[in-house]
Amino acid sequence: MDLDLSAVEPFRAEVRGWLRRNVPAAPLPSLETEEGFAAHRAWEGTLAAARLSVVSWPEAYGGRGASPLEWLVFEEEYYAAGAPGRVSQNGINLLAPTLFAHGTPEQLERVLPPMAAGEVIWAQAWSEPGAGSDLAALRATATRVDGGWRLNGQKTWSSRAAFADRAFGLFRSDPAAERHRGLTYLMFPLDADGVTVRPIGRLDGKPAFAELFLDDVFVPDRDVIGEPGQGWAVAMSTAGNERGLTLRSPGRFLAATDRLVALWREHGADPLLRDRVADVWIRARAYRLKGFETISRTDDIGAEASVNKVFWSELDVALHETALDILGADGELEGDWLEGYVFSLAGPIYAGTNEIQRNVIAERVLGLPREGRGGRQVGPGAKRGSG
Amino acid sequence: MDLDLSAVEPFRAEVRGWLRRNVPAAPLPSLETEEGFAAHRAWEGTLAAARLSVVSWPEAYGGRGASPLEWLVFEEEYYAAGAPGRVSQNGINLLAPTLFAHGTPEQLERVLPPMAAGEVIWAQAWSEPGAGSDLAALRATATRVDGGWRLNGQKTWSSRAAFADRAFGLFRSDPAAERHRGLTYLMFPLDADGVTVRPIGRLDGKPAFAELFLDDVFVPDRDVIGEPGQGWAVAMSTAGNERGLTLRSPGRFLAATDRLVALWREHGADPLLRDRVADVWIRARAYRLKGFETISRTDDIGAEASVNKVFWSELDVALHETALDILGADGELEGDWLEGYVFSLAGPIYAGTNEIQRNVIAERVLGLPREGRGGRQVGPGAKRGSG
Amino acid sequence: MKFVLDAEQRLFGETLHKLLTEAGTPALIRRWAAGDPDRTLWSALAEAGVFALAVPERHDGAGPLPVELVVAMHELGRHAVPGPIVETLAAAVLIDTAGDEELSAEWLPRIAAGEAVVSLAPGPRRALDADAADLILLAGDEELWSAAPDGAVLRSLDPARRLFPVAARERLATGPAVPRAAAAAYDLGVLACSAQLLGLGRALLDTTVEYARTRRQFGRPIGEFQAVKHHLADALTGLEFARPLAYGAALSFGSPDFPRDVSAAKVAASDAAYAAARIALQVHGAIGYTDEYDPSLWIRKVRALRSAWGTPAEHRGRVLDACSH
Amino acid sequence: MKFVLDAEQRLFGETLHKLLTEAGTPALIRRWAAGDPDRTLWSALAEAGVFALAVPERHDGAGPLPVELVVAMHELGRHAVPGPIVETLAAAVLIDTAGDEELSAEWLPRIAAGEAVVSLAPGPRRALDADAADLILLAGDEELWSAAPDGAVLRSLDPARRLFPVAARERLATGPAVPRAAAAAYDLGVLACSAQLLGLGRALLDTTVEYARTRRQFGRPIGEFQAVKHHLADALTGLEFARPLAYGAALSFGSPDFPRDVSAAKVAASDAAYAAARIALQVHGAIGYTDEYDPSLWIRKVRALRSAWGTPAEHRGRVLDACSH
Repeated sequence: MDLDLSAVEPFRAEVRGWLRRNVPAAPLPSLETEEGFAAHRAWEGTLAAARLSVVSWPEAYGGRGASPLEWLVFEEEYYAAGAPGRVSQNGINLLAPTLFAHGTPEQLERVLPPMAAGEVIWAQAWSEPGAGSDLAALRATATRVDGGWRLNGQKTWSSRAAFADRAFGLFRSDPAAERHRGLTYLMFPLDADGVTVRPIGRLDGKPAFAELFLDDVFVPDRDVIGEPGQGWAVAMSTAGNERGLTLRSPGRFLAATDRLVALWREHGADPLLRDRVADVWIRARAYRLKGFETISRTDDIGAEASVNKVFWSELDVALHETALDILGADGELEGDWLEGYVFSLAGPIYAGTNEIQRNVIAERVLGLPREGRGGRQVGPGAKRGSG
Repeated sequence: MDLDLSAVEPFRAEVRGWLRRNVPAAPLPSLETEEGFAAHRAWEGTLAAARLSVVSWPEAYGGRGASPLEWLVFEEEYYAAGAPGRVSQNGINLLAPTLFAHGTPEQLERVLPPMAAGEVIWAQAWSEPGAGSDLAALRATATRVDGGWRLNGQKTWSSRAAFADRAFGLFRSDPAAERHRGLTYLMFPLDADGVTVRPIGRLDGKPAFAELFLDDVFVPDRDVIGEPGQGWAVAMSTAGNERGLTLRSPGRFLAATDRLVALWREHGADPLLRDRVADVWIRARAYRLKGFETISRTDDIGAEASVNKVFWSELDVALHETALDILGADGELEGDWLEGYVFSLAGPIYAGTNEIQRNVIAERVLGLPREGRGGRQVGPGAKRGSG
Repeated sequence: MKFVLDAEQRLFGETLHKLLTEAGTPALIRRWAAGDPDRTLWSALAEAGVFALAVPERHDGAGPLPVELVVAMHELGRHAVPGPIVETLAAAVLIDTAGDEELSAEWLPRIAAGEAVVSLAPGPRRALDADAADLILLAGDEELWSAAPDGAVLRSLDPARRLFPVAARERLATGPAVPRAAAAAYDLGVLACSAQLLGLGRALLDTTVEYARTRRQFGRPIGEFQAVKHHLADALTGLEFARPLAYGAALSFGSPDFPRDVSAAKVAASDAAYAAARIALQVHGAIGYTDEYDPSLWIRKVRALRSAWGTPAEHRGRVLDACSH
Repeated sequence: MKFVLDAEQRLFGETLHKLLTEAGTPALIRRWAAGDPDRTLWSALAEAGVFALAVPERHDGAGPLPVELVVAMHELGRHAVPGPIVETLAAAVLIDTAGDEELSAEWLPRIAAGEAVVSLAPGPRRALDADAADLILLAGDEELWSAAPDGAVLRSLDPARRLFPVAARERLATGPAVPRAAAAAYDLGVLACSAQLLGLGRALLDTTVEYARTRRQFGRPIGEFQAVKHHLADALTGLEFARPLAYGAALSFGSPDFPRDVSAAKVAASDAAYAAARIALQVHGAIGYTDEYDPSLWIRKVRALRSAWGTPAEHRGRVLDACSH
């Protein structure tokens, strides 16, 4: 057992140096606005030019074949430098792992390089109005046609879809099958004929997600991932990634915690708030060390990923609630902390509500019995799968 | 709407004056010890001699016919004076209300005056090893015999039974009936033939409750309360009392909160703990005002009693956890605050766990649907009904 | 002692609830947020007697009636009514208590009649809806000033809360009565804001219970799940115990305990309403997180009001300071 | 970088777990609490190498091995082993670091061999099991003293924690090395106590999960109820994230971050273990509240250790003081 990071220090130094030279001096506009989206897309191109947009991918697709530890270090440096949010994260964190596991060589070569370069920004299309937490209840269809599929139906809570280029999601390809069966995993362009994108404002009014109305949208066979009808199994590899470290790397919280401690000191280091600030610091550090533990393990962490999801999402809320309380009467005013707070509130809801995660922990990690009935015991309605 | 207490000020002044003259200067030994039990029994006699042991009862049974408001005022003064804990409370708060609702005149006259005088101390005998939260699952039997009943079986978590004189509880009188049916409410002496009392130490080792083993214990018909077989309905009137105000009057928390604020100041008024102390003060005051609201209402509070139970039990734990944190490294040492802490930990468990209370609140106050199955949805295993 | 609302008080609340239900506040809130401070509802509230509650009879009011004020603000909170209502009520107390007869005669009858929208800056030098107000008050140490907007609007998480930096313009009164009046106005504003928070929290609880009854996932209403039930039971418990603190504080109006009691009420109301808002968001899932879903307006207002009229920490400090003997 | 235990470290933990399972600690704890500080288990632990972990090789030890020390204390916590074990380990560090060769030669080999039970007073002048110790250490500003019991036993919520007031007896060493040694001993004690708390919490979680699987109410195992599931999931989450802090702190032994890191570990371990204890009590119901049910010994020890070796507030202060630049 050791925490010897000396082998990755040269990589850390390179990343840090590059970021110091390249991170924009002034923050980019919010990526949930049209202007900000364009600026963040351009930033992805800048990152890609330095082969820093997808460090853990193979070189062939724009990465560096970085180890998980190098990726964690990259993330620490990235957020410590105050670099822009990652507008490509849905593609990089959700779609790409699925493609690595189930994609054809042709798909990998066609899809990944433009994703790495920020040329194609991806949105997820999981949830439907009647299928939030209960993803298996989805009803949007993919109908077999010559050379491909026709998509019909409605998707919702599609993060970034207001401005993104393409989307991926699950569709019911066998209308007779129920629940997890008969689903197919497909990719489709958001500017295709038959696609209508209706932006939805989140809590602070910014169009952070959208509804997608699909009316006979044609998708060629080459845009099916994995076998038709096997979409549920294909998607589950993505879900594991979401709940593990990739969705929220420790670096994000370490940097935010440093800012929180600084904010607390700037506002007089109020002893009334000291213990909450200390707890955030301790929890962020615990999350960092847990990350090192996770990448040191050789076994599959499986359902333990749910423990991570509950932890980081509650840490993020606590961190931002503490910041707003430090700001006092100014806490309600527009600004970075308020935007971070609003963003944090989605954490316990999406990618599987924390109620569902706690069921998973109890049943699959602790081995408690399922309810003595057909269905799984789960929590409140919510979307899943947005980034 | 008013909070005009002037009409009860003379009563308050009388109680306060009497307590100032009569409350023992040194605290009595813990009532969970044999010596302390005897001292507390004697104190009940002193109270009774001043007609202050059961102020809300009719004069005929030793009370003063005090109004609910007077009772609240009595409790405020009683705890503010630091008067001894009430060793008779199981009888006064649980059995007596049941007798007033369902007892015969003969029972009232026979049972209540010695209870008021502290001559007979009552223990409850609700729970069984297989019937804690799920009280309807109980199995101890009452078998019809000439002139009465024979009790057999085992009861447990019988508060105060280590030193008490008599007990009351539910027994299955119709072996063919299931769950809430076929139960009978009975009183029996703890020194009767066939009764074995095994004291059980609580968390701090004090024998605060006991197991009762019943082997052909004879109970005459006159000690059945209500109709045989109707025990469940008879007992429910007691349950309502438990969850409402009588089990934990606001006066108890007001006095404890004053001591907490004083403790906090004596220890330097640490700002790190200020908000927790303030919250306890605010919650104790809220509980007082809620009490005034409850007695002002003319309708039955019904399931809303569960809201009170959850509130006071969590307040009591928070109050004592705060006190122990003020004491710091001394918090683990024997003393009044530690004893209060141990006592408070039972609050969320007994008289129906807080998980069950939350189900009751959700289903019967808020109108949320029950689980779509036969059984009620409830919480973890626990005893109920001790005081 | 009878610590429940009487029939008349209950009727007053029901009347306001009906009026506001018919007015359809969500559309009004969105228009207000967009910069259209329509006064139709303001006039209707005045007609129902809301503003008169803080104005004495000799200036055409009916006040002070703090219990009725809590009743009214609870209903206004329940409907998330936009605008500087708490500010106008507090301003009435400020003007009345400052003791300048001319000022009182000029403004109090207009406030009671709903003809004057008044704002003020209770904490930082920021006033709500300053661009829409007929008068903005700023209380200095011994001086009362009128003020004017002094900068662009500051956007709040609650889009209907349009805050403006303000600067003093004209001196209206001086003397030791001014700080006393400012303190009295502050305490009344805190009480009104507490009641508003309770109404907001109650509305969120009711909406969420209804949603949990009807929204189905995994083949059944999500309200059947124990986790949802317990969340909602906790929200109810918080609100049920915060309410008596608000009414108790109203009844101590005029006594030395009033500042302590309104602070206790504000802490409990903020915590209970905020807990209800977080639970509403969690039970609704993504829909509750959207701008276009009406209850999100309530959720945002709760978070904003939590630190308006004094932060919870400030009020906890006031509570303990007051019981220091 | 490989931040998981290696095979040898895991085997060490498993060996201790087996040894302690066979020893049957609940009976030992009750005897210890009754005033019978039997040393059989102490010797067995020494033979397994526990005390050598804090003693350097030149004094017949194998240390310092802070990671293995966390492994060992986790298992000792899991079995709620009574006695001044943390104190003896910390005392070894104190004696070694104080630099008095004679003192070291006298005591360290005996500590490693399990022949010396040593206590000390990390906070107030109170030492655990002072009546059973061969040596009691008391560190003053620049002076190290031996001490002796100075009053009757103070009863703790954990009946196996027998605390005694102590008074200085004989000066053992002087000089600036003493406070440094005392600080090093304190930090190591904090780390050991953190690991002990994690083991206690883990044992309570395991016991409670097993209870929830088998205890039936309302016709089914209570572990089917969502409220029970969520309580236990939260307990697991707390413990899962406290563990890496303890091992991370062990790895920073000798670095300037060590005091900060052990404090962070203690805060997280205290909170996680205390949460596990509260949940264990709530899920068990009345049975968990009884003296005679073995897990109640674990519950009581957790509450006592929460404020031993520094309160959570003291450690939070140390954490923030350390990241003040």
